[in-house]
Amino acid sequence: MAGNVDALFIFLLIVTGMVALLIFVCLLFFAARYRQRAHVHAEQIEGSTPLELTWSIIPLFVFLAIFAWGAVIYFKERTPPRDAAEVYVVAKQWMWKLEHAEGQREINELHIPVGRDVKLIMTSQDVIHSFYVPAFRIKQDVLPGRYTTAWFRATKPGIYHLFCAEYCGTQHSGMIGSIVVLEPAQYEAWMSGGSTGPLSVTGEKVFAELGCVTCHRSDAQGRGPNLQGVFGKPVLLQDGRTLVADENYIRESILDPGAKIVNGYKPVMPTFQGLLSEEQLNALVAYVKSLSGAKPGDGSGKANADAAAAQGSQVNE
Amino acid sequence: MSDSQTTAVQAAAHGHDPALLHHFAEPQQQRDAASLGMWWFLATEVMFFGGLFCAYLIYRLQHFNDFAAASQSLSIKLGAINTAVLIGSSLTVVLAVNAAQRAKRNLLVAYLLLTLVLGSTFLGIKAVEYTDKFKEHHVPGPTFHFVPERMEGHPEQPPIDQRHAEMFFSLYFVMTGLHALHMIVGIGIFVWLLVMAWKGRFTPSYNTPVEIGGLYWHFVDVVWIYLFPLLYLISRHR
Amino acid sequence: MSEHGTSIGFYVMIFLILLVLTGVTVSAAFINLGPLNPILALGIATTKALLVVLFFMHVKGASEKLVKLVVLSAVFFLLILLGLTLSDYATRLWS
Amino acid sequence: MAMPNGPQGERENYLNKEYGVGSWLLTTDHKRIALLYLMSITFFFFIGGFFALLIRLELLTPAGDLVQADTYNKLFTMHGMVMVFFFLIPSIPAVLGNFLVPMMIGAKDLAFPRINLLSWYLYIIGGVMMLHCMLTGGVDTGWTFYTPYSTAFTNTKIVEAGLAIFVAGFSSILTGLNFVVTIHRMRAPGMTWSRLPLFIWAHYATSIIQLLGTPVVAITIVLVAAERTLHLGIFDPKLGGDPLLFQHLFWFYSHPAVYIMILPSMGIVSEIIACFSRKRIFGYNFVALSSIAIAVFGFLVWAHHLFVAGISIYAAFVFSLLSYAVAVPSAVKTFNWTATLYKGSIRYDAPMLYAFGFIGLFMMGGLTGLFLSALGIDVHVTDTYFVVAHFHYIMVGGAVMGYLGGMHFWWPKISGRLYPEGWARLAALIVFIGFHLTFFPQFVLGYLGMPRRYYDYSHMPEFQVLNVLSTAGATILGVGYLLPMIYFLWSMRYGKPAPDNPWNAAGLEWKSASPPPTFNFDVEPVVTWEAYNYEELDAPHPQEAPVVR
Ligand code: HEA
Ligand code: HEA
Ligand code: HEC
Ligand code: CUA
Ligand SMILES: [Cu+2]
Repeated sequence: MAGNVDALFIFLLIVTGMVALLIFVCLLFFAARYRQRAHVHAEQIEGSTPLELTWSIIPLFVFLAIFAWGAVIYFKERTPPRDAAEVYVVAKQWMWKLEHAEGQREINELHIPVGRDVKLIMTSQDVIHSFYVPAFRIKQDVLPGRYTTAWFRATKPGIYHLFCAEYCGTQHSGMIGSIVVLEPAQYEAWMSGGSTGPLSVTGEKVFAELGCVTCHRSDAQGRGPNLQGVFGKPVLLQDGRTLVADENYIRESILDPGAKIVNGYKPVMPTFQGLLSEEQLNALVAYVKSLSGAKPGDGSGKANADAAAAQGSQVNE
Repeated sequence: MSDSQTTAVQAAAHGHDPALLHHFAEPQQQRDAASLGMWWFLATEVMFFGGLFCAYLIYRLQHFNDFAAASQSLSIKLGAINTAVLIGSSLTVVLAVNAAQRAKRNLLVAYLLLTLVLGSTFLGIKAVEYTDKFKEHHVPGPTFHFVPERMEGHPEQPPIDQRHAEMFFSLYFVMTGLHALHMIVGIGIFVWLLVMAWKGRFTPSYNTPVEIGGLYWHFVDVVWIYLFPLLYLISRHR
Repeated sequence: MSEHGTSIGFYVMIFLILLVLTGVTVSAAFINLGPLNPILALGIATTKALLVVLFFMHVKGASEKLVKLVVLSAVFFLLILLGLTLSDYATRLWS
Repeated sequence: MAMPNGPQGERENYLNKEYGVGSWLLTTDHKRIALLYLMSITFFFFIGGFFALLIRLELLTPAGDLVQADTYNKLFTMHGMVMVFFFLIPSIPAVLGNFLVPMMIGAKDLAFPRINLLSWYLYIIGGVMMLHCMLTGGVDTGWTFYTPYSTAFTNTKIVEAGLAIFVAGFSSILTGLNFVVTIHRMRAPGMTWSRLPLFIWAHYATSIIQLLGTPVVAITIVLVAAERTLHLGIFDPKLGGDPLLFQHLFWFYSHPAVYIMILPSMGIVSEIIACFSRKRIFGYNFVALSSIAIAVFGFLVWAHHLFVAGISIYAAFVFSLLSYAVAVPSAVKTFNWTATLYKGSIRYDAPMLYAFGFIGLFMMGGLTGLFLSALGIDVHVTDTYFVVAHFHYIMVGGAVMGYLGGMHFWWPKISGRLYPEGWARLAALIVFIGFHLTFFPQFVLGYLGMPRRYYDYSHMPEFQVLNVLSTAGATILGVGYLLPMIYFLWSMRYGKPAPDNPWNAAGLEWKSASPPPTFNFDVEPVVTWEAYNYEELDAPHPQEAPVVR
């Protein structure tokens, strides 16, 4: 990603630099050539429509090109690859709480293996923050009350700055941390310590404790829909709309079940608004996602990391 | 006020045709300026309410069920009556402008009075509605509590997210409150117009205040014309 | 300022139409028309607003285009505000 | 502000017609109101500049050692709010616009003189509220008021600051209202739309934004205040709201507002360039209409401030694309100014130097705007010093340069005195150099990743060098801004009396005396020439007006 952004940036520097140069040169040349002299009068020129059109239309096309290029990069930045390792991020004044799908928890530090796509599923406990890693050229605001996502792939081991980029109060400038990019072997060593078990397993426990299982059963007998394979698939709603179940949809289904009713079911699910911490919610979401099969978080992360490392890391930073 | 300046009011006090303000060339120019000024001001007002309409639009689409349920608790009867009252007042206003143009002083006074009566009626009914909401604990705040009325034939309404119902009432109060504030300002203007009319200040050649005061009143009416269906008439068929 | 449409009867007629439209919009709200309900309600509201603006506020007979331009630009920028904001919310679930 | 008493028999003008505080505080003369505004916005500029200096001092070292974190947060918040709402938005329209709009179109006054005075009082009320707010604790949200921080978390004086801006906003609306009506209704006979000075076109476009944009931010502030005090759930997600909606509503105004700040400056620059190259502006129609186009397109791009805020990617595409649309009319203007110089007869008095400075700095600011509206790049540089540099280039480099240029250009008309030309050129140079030194390093800082609104960067000491440069520049810049202030004041007493038309300029305002009489013109003007008839003016004829240098 970094490479793409820099390429566009350099392209823009060149294009705008050339335009600026052109104008500066004209300005200075005219300024010198046509300075006031005795008995020489300015030549009145009305204007020229062809010229006006030229210098509106050419910039317009240049702009369109810049737009298109920028949009392509953005689209990539905003669509995480499907098999990325997942990290749940909870921001609060003034710290980052990160939890790997495998269950490791960290504060203000994120360890990741080199060459592996990492997807961040982020929410905030209080105000808006913004997850910013300049070296990876990624930034995404982290909002209370919903998920936002971002992704990146680190291509060189090292320690990188993590900043909070959205002003969030007194210690905004202290809400910083680091991304520690490790070689696969080191990473594995790091991973082996301190896990409380995969997030989806925690989620499964919560699912049972809160009684979700009473309605959402793995057969078709429950009062609620069977959640197997729901995530990532289109859901037909009672009002006729169809939408793809993403993290935000799962989240909303738990917190405000009345908002979108699944077709064919009665709106009997109670709201869990105010009953769950962000961490529990994340675990539930991770669990529901794990029901949709080959997702990371069931421990396959390590394997993938190895595979990626085996491919060798392309350096694009 | 610098002494070089003669205001319309002072000029009128001298008993002759209200003087032209010093910086205008002719009365027509002064009239056109005033009316254009009012129109642009109303455009500003459109955007002022526009921000609220925007918030309302977004939330109503996002939380349709909750908004619909909350809307059921508003009284259509009172809302409709108020709509009629306000439309009626628009009629009396336009008749007042007409009377002013034709120099019918008594008629003008009568219409202005009628407008004031109708405007006050509107506010009175609004006050009744507010009181009802207050009694029902539908006013946002710590005491807020909302139980949706279950409509017949639809035993299974989706559960209501209290926060979104509360949000509906927040918007309801802000929007109707701001509208009512405009009504109160309008009533102030019309009381002033009434006094002026009573004193016979308006002539066929000088009635701009009635005219632009009227524009303002109609605008407030138009806002209500949208508020009524938006707030009161969501999915009544349930 | 306008020259035509100034008869009292005309104003009363507009008033009556407005009343009838109010009645229609109330009763329409009780019939299930699906997604047409809000469209109808807003359509009627717009008709009413137009009647008030055109005839009570005399935009119809205004001697100048300018006033119409002011009204149109207010409506235009209002629609920009609503429309472009909506364009965000309406497409959030697309991806 | 009393002018020195001229020699006996000095002709009556708007300054010496009446004396005494009352004659100023109750005046409805647009020229006197312009001076009232001049004093008030200058006051707020120095307040805002003072905060800027403290910001720069704090950033001199990486550690947060000069002030506390909370204090710093208040500093940049108050700096932004004061500079935007109490300095730059009112600056050119309320001072030069107020003074010149009626004069340029040949009117005796604005259409609603009392509303004009009211608008100044509203500004003062808002300003006093802002000062009171600052003195009793201030606000720490950033000038953008983002929710839910502003509604539910900070314990600073949001409501008071909000109301101050609300009141100042109405002052701005009333100024715009007055201009639009004046331009439509008060033009002198013969002053057709195609004869209007470009300054007027720019102010017309500005006024439209003020009229249609400001009310939206006003109502948004009301909602924030309501949410904060009454706990109405509107933007706070805990209460079921959506904080992004606030951002939409805020930027619906605040993006167009940046054009409120730049358009009048563009108007000034058009006047200056025409006058000092003795030429009709190249492509008058395009320059005039591009002002309107900027105003209209300016309303379509606001969500480019929200690219990483969590909006839909499709909306981001639309807003990015539209942002480029608004750059086209700006490009047209830039090219036309340049082309105007071609085959001109150019002089380099101070106003022209400022105009050159404007073009250069505005262009650099504008071109970096293109970086920001490129989606992929904005993700990286948003909320970093890159953005800070971008907008200072346009607002300080562009708008303030233009404003100073205009002040120099019309100072003889306003005060009836000439300013010292040498000092003025020096000041222009100092501002130009100081400016680059202050803000160019910030582009680099931004791309390296330094986030804005950081008071402490001790974990990133690598950023220090560039910050030191920036602070040094700010000091120079401060000197550059103090100079004009000093010599303008000096010239009011000691400056040479100005002739009626020291620049031999074409505008109608120069046909009046310097300083003008109360109703601007002794004889009601009838316009028979185009805005920039320099050809006729410069045609050799017996008594050419003396060119003053
Ligand atoms: C007077 C003020 C002003 C002006 C005029 C502008 C003008 C522009 N601005 Fe700027 N902007 C601000 C003030 C201003 N801005 C402020 C205050 C902020 C930050 C607010 C905050 O967050 O606190 C901001 C932030 C900002 C952002 C958001 C950044 C972020 O937070 O992520 C963006 C993104 O698109 C942007 C874009 C633009 C563009 C495209 C223009 C265009 O209008 C520029 C057009 C001009 C030109 C392009 C130059 C001349 C053209 C040529 C010479 C043409 C030839 C060129 C080619 C052919 C390449 N601005
Ligand atoms: C018109 C608008 C305007 C103007 C003119 C300026 C002028 C300046 N600004 Fe600012 N600025 C903003 C609008 C403006 N700014 C905005 C909107 C923000 C964003 C706020 C936010 O994040 O919410 C910002 C933020 C901002 C920051 C970023 C803070 C941060 O993110 O942490 C910085 C940092 O360098 C800065 C610096 C400066 C400097 C050095 C000047 C200089 O040009 C100032 C020069 C003037 C002087 C130096 C005054 C001279 C006076 C004296 C020397 C006398 C001394 C005073 C007394 C005795 C009382 N500004
Ligand atoms: C009283 C029964 C009940 C309980 C308890 C319950 N649900 Fe549900 N749930 C339902 C019903 C019925 C639906 C379908 C209707 C709807 O969308 O509201 C549903 C829908 C859902 C959906 C959307 C499924 C889809 O197919 O799109 C998710 C996700 C979900 N529930 C998760 C949970 C979780 C997590 C819990 C526990 C914290 C829970 N539910 C507890 C009844 C229940
Ligand atoms: Cu968290 Cu800034
Ligand atoms: Cu912008």
